[in-house]
Parts: sequence; structure tokens; C-alpha cells
Amino acid sequence: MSQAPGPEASGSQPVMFDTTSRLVAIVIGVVAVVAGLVLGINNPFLNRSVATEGSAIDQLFGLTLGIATVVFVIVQGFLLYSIVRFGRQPDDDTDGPPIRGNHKLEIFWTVIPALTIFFVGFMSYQVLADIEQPQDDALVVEVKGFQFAWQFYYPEQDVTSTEMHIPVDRQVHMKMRSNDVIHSFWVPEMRIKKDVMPDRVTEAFITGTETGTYPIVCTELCGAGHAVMRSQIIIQSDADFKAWIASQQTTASQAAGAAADPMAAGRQLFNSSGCNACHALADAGAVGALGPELDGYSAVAGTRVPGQSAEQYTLEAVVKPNAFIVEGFPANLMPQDYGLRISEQDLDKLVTYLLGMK
Amino acid sequence: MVDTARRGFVRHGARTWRDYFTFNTDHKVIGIQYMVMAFVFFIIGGILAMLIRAELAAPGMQFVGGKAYNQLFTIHGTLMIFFWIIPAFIGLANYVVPLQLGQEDMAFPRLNALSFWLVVPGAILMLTAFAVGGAESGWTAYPPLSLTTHTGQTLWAISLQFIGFSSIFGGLNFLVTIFNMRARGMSLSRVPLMAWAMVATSIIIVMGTPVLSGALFLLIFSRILGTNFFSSTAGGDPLMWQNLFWFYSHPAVYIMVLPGFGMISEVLPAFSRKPIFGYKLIAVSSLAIGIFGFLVWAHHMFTSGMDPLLRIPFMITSMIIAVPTGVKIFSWLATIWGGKLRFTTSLMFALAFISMFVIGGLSGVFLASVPIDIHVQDTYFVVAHLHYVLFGGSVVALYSGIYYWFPKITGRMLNERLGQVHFWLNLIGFNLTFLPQHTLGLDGMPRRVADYDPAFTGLNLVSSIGAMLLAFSTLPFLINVVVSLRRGALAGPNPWRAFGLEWTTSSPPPIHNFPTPPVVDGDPYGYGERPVPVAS
Amino acid sequence: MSENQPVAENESVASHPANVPTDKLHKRHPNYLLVFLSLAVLTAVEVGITYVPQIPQAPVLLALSVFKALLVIMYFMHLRYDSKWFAFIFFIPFVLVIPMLIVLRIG
Amino acid sequence: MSEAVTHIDPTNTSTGLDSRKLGMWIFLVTEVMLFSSLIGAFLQMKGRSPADANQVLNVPVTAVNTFILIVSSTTVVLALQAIMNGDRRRLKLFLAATLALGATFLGVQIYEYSMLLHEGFTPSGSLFGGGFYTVTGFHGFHVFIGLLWCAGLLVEALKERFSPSNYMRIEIFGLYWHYVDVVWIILFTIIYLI
Repeated sequence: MSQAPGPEASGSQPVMFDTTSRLVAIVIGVVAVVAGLVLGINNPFLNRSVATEGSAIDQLFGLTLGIATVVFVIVQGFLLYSIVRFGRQPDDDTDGPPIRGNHKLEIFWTVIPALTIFFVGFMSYQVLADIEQPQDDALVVEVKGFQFAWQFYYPEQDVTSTEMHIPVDRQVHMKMRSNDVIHSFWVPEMRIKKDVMPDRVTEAFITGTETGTYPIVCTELCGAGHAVMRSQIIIQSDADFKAWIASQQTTASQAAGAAADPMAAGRQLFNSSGCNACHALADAGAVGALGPELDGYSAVAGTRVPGQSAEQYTLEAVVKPNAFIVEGFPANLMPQDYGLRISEQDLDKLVTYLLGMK
Repeated sequence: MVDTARRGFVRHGARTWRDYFTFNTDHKVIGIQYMVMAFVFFIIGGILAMLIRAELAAPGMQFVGGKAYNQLFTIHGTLMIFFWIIPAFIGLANYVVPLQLGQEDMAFPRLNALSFWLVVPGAILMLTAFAVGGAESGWTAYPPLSLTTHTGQTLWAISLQFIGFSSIFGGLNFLVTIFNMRARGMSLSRVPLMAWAMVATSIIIVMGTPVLSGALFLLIFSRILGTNFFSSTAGGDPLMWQNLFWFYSHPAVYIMVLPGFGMISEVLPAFSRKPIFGYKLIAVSSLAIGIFGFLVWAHHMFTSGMDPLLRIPFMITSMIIAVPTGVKIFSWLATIWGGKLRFTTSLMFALAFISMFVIGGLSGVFLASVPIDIHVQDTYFVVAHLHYVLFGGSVVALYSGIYYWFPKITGRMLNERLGQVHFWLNLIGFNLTFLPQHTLGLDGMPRRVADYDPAFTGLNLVSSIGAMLLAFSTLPFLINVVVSLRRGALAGPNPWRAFGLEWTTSSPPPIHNFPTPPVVDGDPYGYGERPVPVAS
Repeated sequence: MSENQPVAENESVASHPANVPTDKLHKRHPNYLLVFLSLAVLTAVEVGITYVPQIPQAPVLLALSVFKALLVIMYFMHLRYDSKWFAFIFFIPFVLVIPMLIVLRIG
Repeated sequence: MSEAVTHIDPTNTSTGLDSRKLGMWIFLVTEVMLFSSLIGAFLQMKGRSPADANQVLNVPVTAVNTFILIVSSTTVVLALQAIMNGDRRRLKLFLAATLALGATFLGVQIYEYSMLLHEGFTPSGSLFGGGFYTVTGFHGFHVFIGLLWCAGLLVEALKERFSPSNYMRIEIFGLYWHYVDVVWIILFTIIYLI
């Protein structure tokens, strides 16, 4: 075996591409940098934050982005420069200078990044301590997550809702708990996210700074309906918030007063158990689309399974949803533990409600 | 390849293609078995990725519903991590490392074969899990969700056990091989950096994988026997899974990228004709990553219900790990600085690796900062970050290594023209796919969703187009491999005029690698100092 | 890495200092029966302690069992007499196990 | 290991350490990590269970069983010493004793399981039960593997395969068996006593 006749035969191949590749690399590098800068300046990475905590995070993000940009430019700059400057001449078969290291340089690029990183860490710690500072006058909201909907309970006001209303400029202290699997509560515009666990209460703090309506998103995979597990947060003036609370309290007291009214009780259950998240039902104001629409359901309930009465079928459809699947809808999508979650009396009320609508 | 030794059902060496389907103890055969199998799974995983991007090209659910989509990305992630990147690196290292050490095989050849053949039942089970359905709680399989899904989830977990055992035996084998079996004169400070990277990788495998195995056993028992480890209704602890899972799976990120670091450290000196800059620091930083990598896992749980105070130490460790990584990057830049760069496809992939990995590394610092992580955790920002690390890092490095060692493995050169086409399509497609995802995440798009806010349509469409380009870029590579295997120019023992013992034997090497045991008188980076060693 | 260098760095030794048979290590060995008796007695003591509620149970029992485990590791597994490398390898994982157990506990 | 297919000599190594022994110690590292994760899970379950959850367990019987395992560890180390001194008769004797003691341990554990199950203490019944059966089950499985291994070595010893210059495989089995003993020493304390 001689040293390398083959190599040089083929070695001429890469040489051919030296110049072209370099040109292509330079052109693409320049285009990418310009495009990146234009895009970055015209379209800032983060949209506007509407929470004090979010603004603090944004500042930290900006700082980190600045440092990252410097590192990025240094590394890519050296890389591009080397590509431009140190390409070998086509007929040059000699080696480069045998430099094996430089202790001062190596210490320099170990220590400087370490100091930078400690600085970022320190700033992060400060921001973290800042955004998780509970305040005395905070409004407490108990957040409940289940497959695939959110529910918000205001313990001081005794109000339950499927949308989150909060007053502007007042800290909100959220106590969160899941009914089934892990969810995660996120308001992108407020930058705050926290997992909602089934075995413990987790806490998060948000303070809205601008009125408006913003999406609440579930960010922890929670099953087939994960993508549609959404709600909204409505930041409103203190007066508007109070008015909303009052209106909810009236509705609630009506519902309570009409406990004898099975329809009102059923409607309440329909919404508080999360049925509204997936099933549309005009009477309950529900518009969910994951499961079959329930308007006009009472007319067909008795016909679905031969030999089952409408009551039997409805009960089974709630507690054993896979027993009969309406055509066009997937099996296993609906949680199968409603039989455990809803008491027997409440199940009766729910069945009565669903069949009671004409 | 001349003689094929045979003993019982055990074979050593390959004479025909059939030998690649046997329980073969030759590390070269096993390396090829690993790589080919891994590439098949790369293609399957890639097809799943195309389905995902097709679904996401426009808002709303077009092709698949929520369940099917969940299954798609679960299997995509699992295949890419456990059946592509990890085995592909192990395969290439299996081929190269014993050659670099001047040995005729790994320390335990039969254990080596067992490692490979354990992947096969694992793969069959994983595909069955996909067919049966139910593995749809992500590759992270967080309970309680993973306790409620169907049979496929159990098969998924059992499949990963096979992969885990395969990994453990492989890691053990590499450690013993590199420490105990070095050529005459090869002191630890002359061990190639690829081998050092495999030491660090194997340390992680050996100490991390058993914990994943333990966690998977708990999950399997919970699903089959009804134990209540993670069940919240019975008082179990869902967070325990996350701790155990990430105790392995964060270090696993380094399992997937350290061998790449090693390959880059071999490729850069060879094509810039300079010794590696800061050999010792590169080797030490690999080991530092290997150990420190174990103390950062909870940064995946900053928004979970874990104790808030615990986040601080984990934030600090997670940030510190950027330092040894940075040291490597700077050392590589210093290696090419002042060199005589020869722009082969292998070198271009290596340079692209540095460029892309820096982006992934920097976005990692954002994720390590608790307040920023609170915003971006579980969003497309994380998806972008992990693909910059695992594709822009691992896969690009792997391509670099393949272009570098293909002549050694097959005896023939890959076509450079097709290589360049592959490189540029790959690089452009990759960035088009994943760069926009940073913005998507920051603006409010969560990960693992089949449907999204119509406001995100534009960037998603760009990403989907990029993904198609990226998929297409694999085609010139495949054509190149198939054509070059038959018609490529003959490579000869050392086509790159590189140092390293693997280049002192013929291409492909004979069955026992070296006619006479090689002797080493320096490290494998003597560019500009010594004449290139000649094949004996 | 540097720990190994005395062996490795030196050219002539680096190649194969190997053929030193490992059984040289076993020429020195402890009195196995004494180790066994200690283990047996300590086990009895452990069970005895559980009947004396005045003694703080968890810390004392844990200390005793760790001591017993170390007896087996050091003497039966010869770690005390064998290459320091084995001791180094075997005790590394405990550095990681302890933070893992603590974090699991805190949750 | 694979003499017929390669020429790799596990005793002639760069570090001077026998490859098989080095491999075994690294394997024990993986075992430490596996059992640590399981013990961690067990402790977590125990922490979430009532303080008297382990009252159902039979401490005296298990104490005797612990003693049996310690004896078996001693017989292994005596077997190793015997063959190093060239005493093949004692090697066979002590290997056989190890096998018998290990089998007794496993038998008692199976008896314990059946009693507990009979009393309604099941893996799915309580958090503690799940942790208990998982950890002790894994340990029992390791004992079982050790028994198979020991039986294999005993067969070879009967064929006089070992000698004062060829005992590494006895030593490696010993490492495994002692490790299994170490795990039990820890388990006995944290499961039964605390």
C-alpha cells in the first residue's frame, strides 16, 4: 500500500470547489446577516407586554439578547473571516503553522464567558425575586384546569367563570390546580407561565398594565384537545371589573335561588364541569367544537343505541363516552372519568338538563 | 475482506452483504449495521416530521386530528433521538474509535454485537407501538397523561428499555476499550479527541441511562400492575417522573452532541492543516460537560410545581455549562485561524456546525435564565432551540464525520459536487425551518399543537417550506452514497493526508485492522510538525 | 485525566505496564471471618435498636447500614486493597445520587 | 471472551487493569444508578404513606434472611480465596454453599410475598406497597440472576476449569454477588427497620 495515489486523484476534486464554495458562503453569509438585521429591527422579537412582570422579563430578555448578539457576531465574524482569509491556494499542499495552544488566550476565553454568564445569572435572579413578590392587596383567583378547559373561581367574591377577568394595575395571585393531567397556564402577552398540577397547588402572580383581551394558552401537552384548550384573560378597569363581578353574582344567585329549577342547576353543571369546552349548546352559551353539538340532542338521544332509553344513553355517554361514538368524532377524546368526578346527584341533574331542552 | 471467522452462530467480519444481518462481532460490521439502521429511522422520523409540518402549514386541523398529531410528534421525537442520533453516533464511533486506538476490535466484541441486536427488538416494539396507537404523550411521556393513554404507551416504554440496555452495554464497552486498549505509546494525552469525546459520552450513558430505565420500570409497573408512583388520585408524585426522566434526558442531550464535538475536533485540523488548538482544554471540557451535565436537569422544570428555591442552583449550573461549551467553540475557531482551509464538504459541514451550534447554545442561555424560561418554556422557542442543537449540532456534525470517514469505511470517495449540493440545500432548508420558530415561540405559539392562532400562519408556512427543502436535501446525499459505493474514485489509505492511526491502514481496513500493531510517537494532530504517517 | 499520567506519560511504560497479575493484590487480605462476624453482630444490633425507642432510629440505623455496606465493599470486594481506579469509578455515582435524592425529596 | 474470533487479551491492557474486572466495576456503577432511582422512588412513596405503613412486614424473618445473605457473601469470598490458594475442593464446596444460601434467601422472599399478598398487601393497594414490591422485586431478580451465574460457575468448577492462575471469573461473580448483598443491607434498613 503506497501512501496516497488515490487521494490526489480525488484530491483535485475538492480543490475545484474551493473558490466557488467560498463565494457562495460569503454571499449567503452577507444576505443572511442583512436579512436578519432588517427583519429583527422591523419585527421586534417580543410583542408588547401588558403586565409589570412581563416588562421586567422583557428587559432581562433584551439584556440577554444584547449579550448573545455580541457573542454571535464575534463567533460568526471570526468564522466568516477565516473562510474568506484562510482558504488555501489551489496548488498549496503545505501545512499551516503548528500552533498548539496559548494558555493566556485559553484562560481569557474561559474566564470572560464565565463572568458574563454570572452577570446574566445575577440579573435573572434579581428579576425572578422581583416578579414573584406577593402583595397584600392581591386579588386571589383559583384556577382550575381540566381536559380541555379552564375555570376561574374568585373565592372572595364567590364567582365562577370560564374566562378570566382581572382589574388593571392590581396584582393577581393565582392558585392553580388541575383536575386530571398536568396543564400549563400561559398568557403570552403577560409572559407568565406556570404548570397546573393535579397533586399540588401551584402559584403565579400577574399584574395587568393595559386593558384589553388576551389569550390564555395551555402549554403542557394534556391530550387530544391540547391545541384548543384556550380561554381569554380580560384586563379591565377596576369599575368594569366590579361591574362584571356583580353581574356574575346575580347570575350565580339566580342559579342558587333556583336550585329547585333543575334546568338552571344543570346549566351550571354543564359549564363548571367543562362540557362547554368541547360541546356547543346555545342554552349554556357554549360554542366548543371538539365533540358533537348538543342543540337538538334531546330529540335523538333515545335513538342512538337500540334498547337504551334516552336517560340510560345520556348517562352512559357522560360516564362511558367510548361506549357509543357519534359518527365523525374520534374515540378516546372525551375524558373517561366523569363518573368519578361528578357526584351521582349531579349526574342526574346533568342528564335531566340535557334531555329537558326542546 | 479475506477471512470470515466463525464460531457457533457468532461471525466475525463481513464477506458478503448477508454477513451484515448476522450476530457479527467485528466492530466495523457493527458500526455499519448501526449506521444503516439509524439512517432508515432518520428517514422514517423525517417523513413523520414532514407530516407534522404539512399539518402546520396552515392553521386549523387539515390532515390529522389532535390524537393522531400527538402520536406523530411523539414517535418523531422518540425515533430521532433514540433510533437515529444516538445509534448513528455510536455506530460511527464503533467503526472509528478502535481504529484510532490502533486496536483490532472493541474490548468486548460479543457484548458489542449484543448492544446492536438489542436495538432491533426495541425498534420492532416501537414501530408496533406506533401501529397500535397510544404512544401520544410526547417523547417526555409525562404522567398522569401517559397513564391514561392506550397500549402503545406501554410498548413505547418497553422499547426504550431495550434501547437503554443497548446504550449501557455500548457505553461500558467504549470506556473499557479507550482506557484499556490503546496502541503502544498512546498515553492518555495522545488519545484522539474523538475517543475523549466518547469517554465523556460513555460516562453519561453509564450513569444516566439506568435512571431512565428505573423511571420507565416505574411507568411500566404503573400501567400494568397498577402501582401508584405517579398517579395523583392515589397520592403519587407526578413530578417524580419529571425529575427522574430529566436526570437522564438532559445529560442525554450531551450524549447526542459530545460525539459530534469529537468528530469536529478531528475534521477541523485535517482540513485546515493545523494541530488542534488547546487539546487538553478540549478534552477536559468534554469531561466537565459529562459530569456537570448531570447537575442541570431541573431547568426543564422551572415552570413546573417544583420548589421555587431549587430553581436558583439549577439556573446557575445550567448557565455554567455554557462555559466549557464556549471553550470548545473558541478552540475550534483558533484551530482554523491561520490555517490552509480546504473546503471539502466535510469541512463545510464542520464550519456550519460551529455556526449553527452557537445559535443553539445561545438560545440555551435564554432557557437557563428562570424568568425568560417562564415565558418561553414549552413554546416553539424551545422547539427551535432543541433543533438547532440536535440538528444544527448533532446531525450536521454527523454529516461532517460521514463525509470524512466514508472513504475509510468504503474505500471510495464521495462525490464532492453532490456533497456541495447536499450541504447548501441542507443548511438553507434547516435555517428556513427553524429560525422562524424562535419568533413563533416568543410571540405565543405553544409547542405540540396541531392547530394555532391564524396570526402565526406566515412564519409557519415559511417553516413548512423550509422543512420540505430540508427533507429534499437528503436525496442528493443518498444518491451520492449509492453511486459512490460503486463508482466513487478509489480513496487509498489516506485521501485527506490526515494524521490518526485509522489513516495508516488500508481503506477499508482488513479484518483485523492492522497487519502489525501500530506504535504511536505523538498525538494525532501533528500537522506542520511531522510528516504524515504512511500506511504500512 | 491527569491521575493516570504517571503511568501513561512515560513512553516506555505507557505501552503495556500490563502483565502485572492482579492477584498480587489479594496476597494481602483481611480476616474474612472477622468481617462476617462484624456484619452479623451489627445486623443483630440494628434489629435490637428498633426495640429501644429512646434511640433516634433513622440516623443511627442509616449510619449502621452504611457502615455495614462499606465493610462489604472495602473488604469482601477488596476495594481497600485493589487499584485506586476501581474505588474512584465506584464512588463517582454517589456524587450524583445524593443531589438526585435531595431534589426528589424536596420535590 | 471471544478468543476464537479475535485476539483480544483482557489481561494485557494499557492501564494494567483486567478489562473484565474494569467492565464489571463500570457495570456496578450502572447498577448503583438503577437502584438509586428505585430507592429514591421508594423513599418518595414512603414519605407520602402513613408512618406505620411497614408494620405489615415481618422483621424477624427478614432479619434471618439478611443474615443468610451475609453468610452467602462470606462463602463467595472464601471460594475465591480457596481457588487462589489452589484448593479446588473448597472452591466447589463454597460455591455450592453460596448457591444453597442464595436459593434459601429467594425462597424466604417468595414465602414473604405470598403471605403479604394473602393479607391484602398488594403493589396496587397502596403507595408503600408499590414501592416495596418494586424495590425488593428488583433485588430478588438480581439474586435470581446471581444464582444462575453461580450455578454456571459451579458446573465449570466441577469440570475443574479454574486454577490459581485462572480465577478472574470467580472474582467478578463475587463482585456482583457482594454488590447485591450491599443493596440488601441498605434495603433492609430503609424498608423494614426505619
